[in-house]
Amino acid sequence: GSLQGYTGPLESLIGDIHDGTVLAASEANASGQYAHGTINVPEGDSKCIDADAAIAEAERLINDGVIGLVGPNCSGVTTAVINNVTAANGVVNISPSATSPALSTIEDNGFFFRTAPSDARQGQVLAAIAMGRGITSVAVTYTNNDYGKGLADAFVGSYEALGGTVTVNSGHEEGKADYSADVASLSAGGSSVLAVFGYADGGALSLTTASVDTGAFDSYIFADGMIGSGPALGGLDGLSGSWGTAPGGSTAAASWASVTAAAGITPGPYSGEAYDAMALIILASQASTDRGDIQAAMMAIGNAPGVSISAGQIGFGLHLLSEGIEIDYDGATGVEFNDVGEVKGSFLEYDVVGTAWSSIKTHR
Amino acid sequence: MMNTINEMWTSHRTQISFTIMTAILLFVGFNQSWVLALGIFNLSVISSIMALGVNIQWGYAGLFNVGIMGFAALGGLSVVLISQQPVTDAIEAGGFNMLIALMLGVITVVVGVVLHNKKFNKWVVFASIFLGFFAMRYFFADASSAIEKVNPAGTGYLGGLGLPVLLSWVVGGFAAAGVAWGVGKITLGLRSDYLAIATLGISEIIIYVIKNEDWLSRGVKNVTGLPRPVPYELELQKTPWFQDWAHYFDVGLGEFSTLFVKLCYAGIFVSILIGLIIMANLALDSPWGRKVRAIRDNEVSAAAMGKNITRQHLQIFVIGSAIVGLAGAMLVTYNGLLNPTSYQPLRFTFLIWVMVIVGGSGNNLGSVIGAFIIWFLWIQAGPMGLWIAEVISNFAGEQSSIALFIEDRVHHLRLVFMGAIMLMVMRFTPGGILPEKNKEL
Amino acid sequence: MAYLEGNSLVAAYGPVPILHECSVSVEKGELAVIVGPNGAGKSTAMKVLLGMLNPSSGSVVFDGQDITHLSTQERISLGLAFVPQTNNVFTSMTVHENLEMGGFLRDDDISHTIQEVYDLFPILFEKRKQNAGELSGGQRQQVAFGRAMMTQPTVMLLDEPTAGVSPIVMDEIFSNILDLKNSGRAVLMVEQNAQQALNIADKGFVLVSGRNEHSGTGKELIADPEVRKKFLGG
Amino acid sequence: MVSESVDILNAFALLTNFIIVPAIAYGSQLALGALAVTLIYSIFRLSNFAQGDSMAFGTVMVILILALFQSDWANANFGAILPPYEFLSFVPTALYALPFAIGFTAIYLLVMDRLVYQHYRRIKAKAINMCMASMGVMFVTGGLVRIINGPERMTFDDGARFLFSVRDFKEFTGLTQGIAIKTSQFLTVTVAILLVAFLFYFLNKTKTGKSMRAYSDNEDLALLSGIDPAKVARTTWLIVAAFTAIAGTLYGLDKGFLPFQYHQLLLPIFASVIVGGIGSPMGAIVGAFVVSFSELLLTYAYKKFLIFLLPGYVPDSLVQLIGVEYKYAISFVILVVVLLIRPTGIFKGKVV
Amino acid sequence: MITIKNLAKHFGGIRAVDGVDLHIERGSITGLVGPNGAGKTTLFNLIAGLYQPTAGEIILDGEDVTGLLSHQLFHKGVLRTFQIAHEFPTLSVLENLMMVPAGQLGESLINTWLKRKEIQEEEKELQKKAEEVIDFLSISHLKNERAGNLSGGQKKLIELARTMMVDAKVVLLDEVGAGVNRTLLRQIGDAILRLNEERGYTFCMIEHDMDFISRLCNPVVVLAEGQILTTGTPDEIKSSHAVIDAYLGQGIKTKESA
Ligand SMILES: Nc1ncnc2c1ncn2[C@@H]1O[C@H](COP(=O)(O)OP(=O)(O)OP(=O)(O)O)[C@@H](O)[C@H]1O
Ligand SMILES: Nc1ncnc2c1ncn2[C@@H]1O[C@H](COP(=O)(O)OP(=O)(O)OP(=O)(O)O)[C@@H](O)[C@H]1O
Ligand SMILES: [Mg+2]
Ligand SMILES: [Mg+2]
Repeated sequence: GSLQGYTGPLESLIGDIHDGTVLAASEANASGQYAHGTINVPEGDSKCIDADAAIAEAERLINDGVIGLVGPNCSGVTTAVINNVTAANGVVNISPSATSPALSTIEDNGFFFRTAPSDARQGQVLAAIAMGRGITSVAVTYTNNDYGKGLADAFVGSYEALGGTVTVNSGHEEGKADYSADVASLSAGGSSVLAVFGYADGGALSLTTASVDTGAFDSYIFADGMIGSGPALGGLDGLSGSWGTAPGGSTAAASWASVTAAAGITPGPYSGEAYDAMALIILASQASTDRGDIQAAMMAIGNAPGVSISAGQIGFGLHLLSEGIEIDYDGATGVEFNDVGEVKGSFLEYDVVGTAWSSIKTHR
Repeated sequence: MMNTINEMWTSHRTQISFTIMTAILLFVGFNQSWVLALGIFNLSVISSIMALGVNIQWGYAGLFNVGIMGFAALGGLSVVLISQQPVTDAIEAGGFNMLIALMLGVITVVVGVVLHNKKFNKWVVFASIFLGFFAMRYFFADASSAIEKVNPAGTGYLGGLGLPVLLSWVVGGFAAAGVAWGVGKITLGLRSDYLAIATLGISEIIIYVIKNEDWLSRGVKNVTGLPRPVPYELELQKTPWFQDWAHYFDVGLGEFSTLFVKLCYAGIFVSILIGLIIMANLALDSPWGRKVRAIRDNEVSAAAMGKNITRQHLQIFVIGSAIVGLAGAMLVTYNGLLNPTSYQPLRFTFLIWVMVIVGGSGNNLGSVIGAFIIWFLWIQAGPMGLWIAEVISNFAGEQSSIALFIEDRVHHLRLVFMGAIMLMVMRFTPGGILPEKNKEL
Repeated sequence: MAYLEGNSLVAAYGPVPILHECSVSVEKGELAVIVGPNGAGKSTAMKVLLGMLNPSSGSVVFDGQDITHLSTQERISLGLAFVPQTNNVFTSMTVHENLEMGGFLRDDDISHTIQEVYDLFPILFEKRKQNAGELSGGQRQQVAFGRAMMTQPTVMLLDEPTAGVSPIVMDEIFSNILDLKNSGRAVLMVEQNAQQALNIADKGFVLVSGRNEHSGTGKELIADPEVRKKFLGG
Repeated sequence: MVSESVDILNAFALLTNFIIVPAIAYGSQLALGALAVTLIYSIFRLSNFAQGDSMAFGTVMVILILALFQSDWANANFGAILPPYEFLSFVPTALYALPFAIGFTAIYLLVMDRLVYQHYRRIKAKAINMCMASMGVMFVTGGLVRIINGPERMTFDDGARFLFSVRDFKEFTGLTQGIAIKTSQFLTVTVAILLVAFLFYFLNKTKTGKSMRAYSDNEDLALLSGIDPAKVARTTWLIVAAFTAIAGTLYGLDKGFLPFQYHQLLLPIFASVIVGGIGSPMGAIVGAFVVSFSELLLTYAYKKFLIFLLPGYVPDSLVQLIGVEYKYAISFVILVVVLLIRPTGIFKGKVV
Repeated sequence: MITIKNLAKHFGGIRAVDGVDLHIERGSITGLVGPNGAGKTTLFNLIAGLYQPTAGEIILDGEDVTGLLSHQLFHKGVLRTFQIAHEFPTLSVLENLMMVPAGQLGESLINTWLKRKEIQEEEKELQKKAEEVIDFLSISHLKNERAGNLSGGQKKLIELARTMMVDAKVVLLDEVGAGVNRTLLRQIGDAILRLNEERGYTFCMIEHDMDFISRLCNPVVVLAEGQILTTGTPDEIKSSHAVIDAYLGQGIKTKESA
């Protein structure tokens, strides 16, 4: 099953995530190696911010007999779904994009996994790079939800520990009509660098655009939510000198690029994670579609030892599994779970060159 | 034939509509799943209670409250503050200063009001409030940052009192009532749309406070794992008697535990709903109700007949809001989490309004049926959209461009669907499904 | 066949009929008055003539043409004008705009007619820039009457035009109605000031519970002791 | 001495760049939507919840028309005018498509009126029922917008982006603080002024306009005066369509097109209308500016401004009245306060 | 009973009531006449607390009641009717009357749950009283009709009927006669006289029907342009030239006859 925020504030990101899941499922189907016939992926709409609707949808999907759930996306409803549905019903629930640090410690009975790394780690990475680049004072704006706030907390914590100054640290709401007030008060702190922790086509983009237009900051720091495919922030000019990080940089990335190229889609934020999430469920259910067994198999399949499987090799992986050979799924993002079922993740550092992203370095 | 159906409908609206709704839920139960049906049922009951509160305000008194979301959120916040376990570290870190800050706040307000009432120069009043505010601010800033620094990823807030969760529902009602009283005192002089925007504004303010005052509510980081008035599924699954039962009914343990928990909730919710409806109907069908309807009909004339309009409006505003607060607390308990970002006007204010109007404003049972129908649509419009997409692609061929196009956009079809059905229901039942008797359309 | 007539009208708002086979009519150059107790159906009969309420049986004939199924709008463009009993001014528009709206359908210059109305009711000229909603009860009646005059109708239907106006203005209104009639128009009016109205009327209808109880010339009705006692208050 | 007066200039340049220009632009954007809402309200007694989504619809129509002339639909950037017509690009291309988009929007709104609202007018339903019906229309319109064009963000390639940019300004004046004015901002303000003047003239001076007011005042009496309700409805929706499509497009030019964001515009638009006095065109405009300025002025951190203004003085806090997180809350506080002082809005609006 | 001193009400530049001194005697039936727009209704609205005066004061039984709100004045015994009927449209005719008396047990919310019995008794009493009033106005066939569906004249009767539901000190009647059938109006006049004589009600009434005024009222006060023109017995008023010019007129004239 696929439970995503098709409508609601994240609706515009979901297209890419959806593509990722579909790609994995169709690859498995095309290989003909799946032991239980064709894979069907019923879809549910989590609305991203409507916990009641998300729970109802999750219940519906589970009663439709899905063997596992990919999703939801937003950390808030993810928590609701884990608490109310998946943990209680013993269904594996693997989110491609919920990055809130709080999810690491949730009581999930071992049924919750995620292929997106926790933000706690990214905050440290960003802070270290910033200090390394000699940036000693920044203003921070984050999208006012658990993702943005969590990431900002992590970043500010490590940055200040490293000796940096945060002049202003404030949240912005999604989907508002105007962000010039945010820009005005952020710029008044006097720092010339702004760290933007938000969504590439949400409020953060509007905010960054307004900021660039008024010349409020010289350069910007972006976190994963802001870095996608295509030109940087829709081709906004005036970003040169800015940089950011996003999960990636594993050896697996090349395989993902060729998979998407072959399928003719442009990968977007979290689409690789979504692909991996779906692939993991498929692989883990090769032996048995019992929900409990799937959970038991997840860790073994995601982690070493075993034959490394990268994106585009789902069929091969299925084949190996049916032969009884152990695999280590790396997929599109180099999946490796820690003991609470989260990927550790590595991060790629990007520079904005002209209007394009250019990756320069990997941080593990 | 058409005529007899029509007559049946007009004379037995209530029975017929409730029968149909039950049938639909049973259908969902048999064909999709009982867990889903019960889930829809429970949420519908909670929505009914919220809609009832709104109906009391609008249907009885014509008060256009568009701040439902805020009162529901207050109920939700009460659950956290009453029933969560206290975070001792945080209290040690900043609890004392916070207490001082809050007390200073209260003192400032009281002093301000007293000075104002004693007709002191307004600059004196202003200065004292100003001073009080900064004194409060001083302690407050320290306290809140100290509290928020305590394990921000896990807690970072004060926690609650650790009292029973059912008590928090009552407190939720009272909290909403208290705020409604203050709001009403200030804004009830405003008419219709103006009152609407004022209440809308106040509800936004409440949400912003809950979102941004992390020390109080953990802000956007959500509070999860709230206590329940009913047993936990995982524990049930471990008890032998429960396993026996599941075996006896021949239902999977997981599903059976979920069902059981939902049934327990359903029992609690339904008894509250029935109690409220009985009380509301008794009140409406009495001289009190007559007075209230008269005021709604013509305020100038009611005032000339000696009725105190402002006081009556305030009473109704407070009661309605308290009921919304209660429902808000129930909802948060049911979900087990307080998620401030989920408080969106569309979901918590406008959807409830649609329920009231579709059901028939002024009629308490109407609010119930409205809540059931609209919530059902809200949940099932998605699957219906998917189903339509499937039909189309069967019809036009799996790979035809139209099928692909629809397939791609199917999730937006639900919006169209939801809207279209809503429009249809309203069109064919002017005045609502169960209109108030003697009501102007 | 009269210029405007309603024949055996039966009409209802809900299940119970209000009008039972009620007939009224008026000729060109004639003033007809409808009187009767409160709730007799007088206003209802007017509404049916105007097409604001559809009769379940009976017909409305205007100038030899059956207009029973025409809409209100079409009847207005045929030359009917109506002053309702209540809600008869545009409260949020100025007095002047109210009069302009009266002349909405006319393509010629309406300033002349507006001046006539102002001459007739000087108070309206003083208040021309004030919103009609701020006027006193009697002033509103004058605006309502003036608005109907603006259309220069061939048939004028009036529902209690003198309710709430002072005696002096009542005289003005009645004399204007006589002028209208003398200039060859048909005037049909409901009045509770029945004495005065019947005095100047060419014919009268007494409506009771939606039925024609009496009819005759104005003088005949005044002279009828039963009518006097039951409906004219003396 | 010299540097001091330059610093004062800098201070005001700062204020202009970060507060005045954005607030005026945002205010005008709101005002255009608010005019449509207030017009619909005053004619039909309808609080139109579908306004934000209708604006999105109008903008989608512009996008579709532009897309017809460009193959580059998927790539989200519109309006690059191809040679040999580049001389046309002194205004954003979207404006060329606008008249047609207005036409399509008008058709859509008229269809909705026919399917939905007409019925409620005929049965003389209460205002609230119509208002709920508009919520149904909101869902449908929102769905259609996303079905036609997807939920993703699109940006217009809007010709010359800046009237002058921060760098231009700095070079020209030699100040350290710059001011930027975007073409779209300038356009929005101009159009808003023109449209409000038009609406004012239309409603108060023309016969059609007056008949529309008469209809909204007392429908029965309007009928008795020979006013054609169908025509009033048609005219109203035509004007509304024009306002809606224009408002949507101008907003999109400045801030990009995102259906969810358009939907969310509803709240500030309503706030503007009501604070200004519902039903009053002038009120809609003033209300919009009250909303936009209150957001900016109250949450601005005046530290930098004060440093320029009072040389030698460096405040150790940000000098901010209230955190920017609360900016929407604050603008609502302002609304409530305004309403308490003037209970029917600044321009004495209608009360139902 | 009621003494009004130098009362004024201005709407912007319009002086609707402009310095009125008036004394309403206990037990009298005072008539208030005057041209349209003289300020009669505005004066009533001031006395009944719907408007706040621009200047002046109102004294009721020696107590200054200036600035009290209408519901407070009701409890002090000031009742009024409206020129443009203000019925409660969705209430039945009976309910329109039964809601009037103050201090009903069942008007308190708590009682509606706890004292069902007592409330029922009280309701019976009220209903009996309301039915008497309705009977008297010969509209008993309408008692369960929604007031919104009544005819124009019937609504005016409801206005009057409501004042008969309680014992008032002073009743302000604003053109109860306009639109009411003359035969019925005669009976209403009888009732007013009876209430006045038997129960000592004080009335103050605005009316344009001089016959009605002459039959009931003494004194008659003539208001014009916000000020008092004259005061006197009906006969004095009818023969006053000033009143004839400003208010009564000379009878119907037409263009032809002129
Ligand atoms: N709210 C208002 N705003 C402006 N002017 C008003 C308002 N109410 C009344 N007036 C004006 O005050 C004057 C007195 O009005 P009032 O209603 O008291 O007259 P009246 O003596 O009762 O007349 P009538 O016999 O026609 O009922 C009128 O000229 C009217 O236009
Ligand atoms: N909209 C309505 N719905 C239902 N019944 C109505 C409606 N309007 C009037 N009635 C009823 O129809 C009857 C006749 O009303 P109508 O207004 O025609 O009386 P009328 O003769 O004009 O009386 P009046 O002299 O009091 O104006 C009344 O008994 C009234 O109750
Ligand atoms: Mg009548
Ligand atoms: Mg009057």
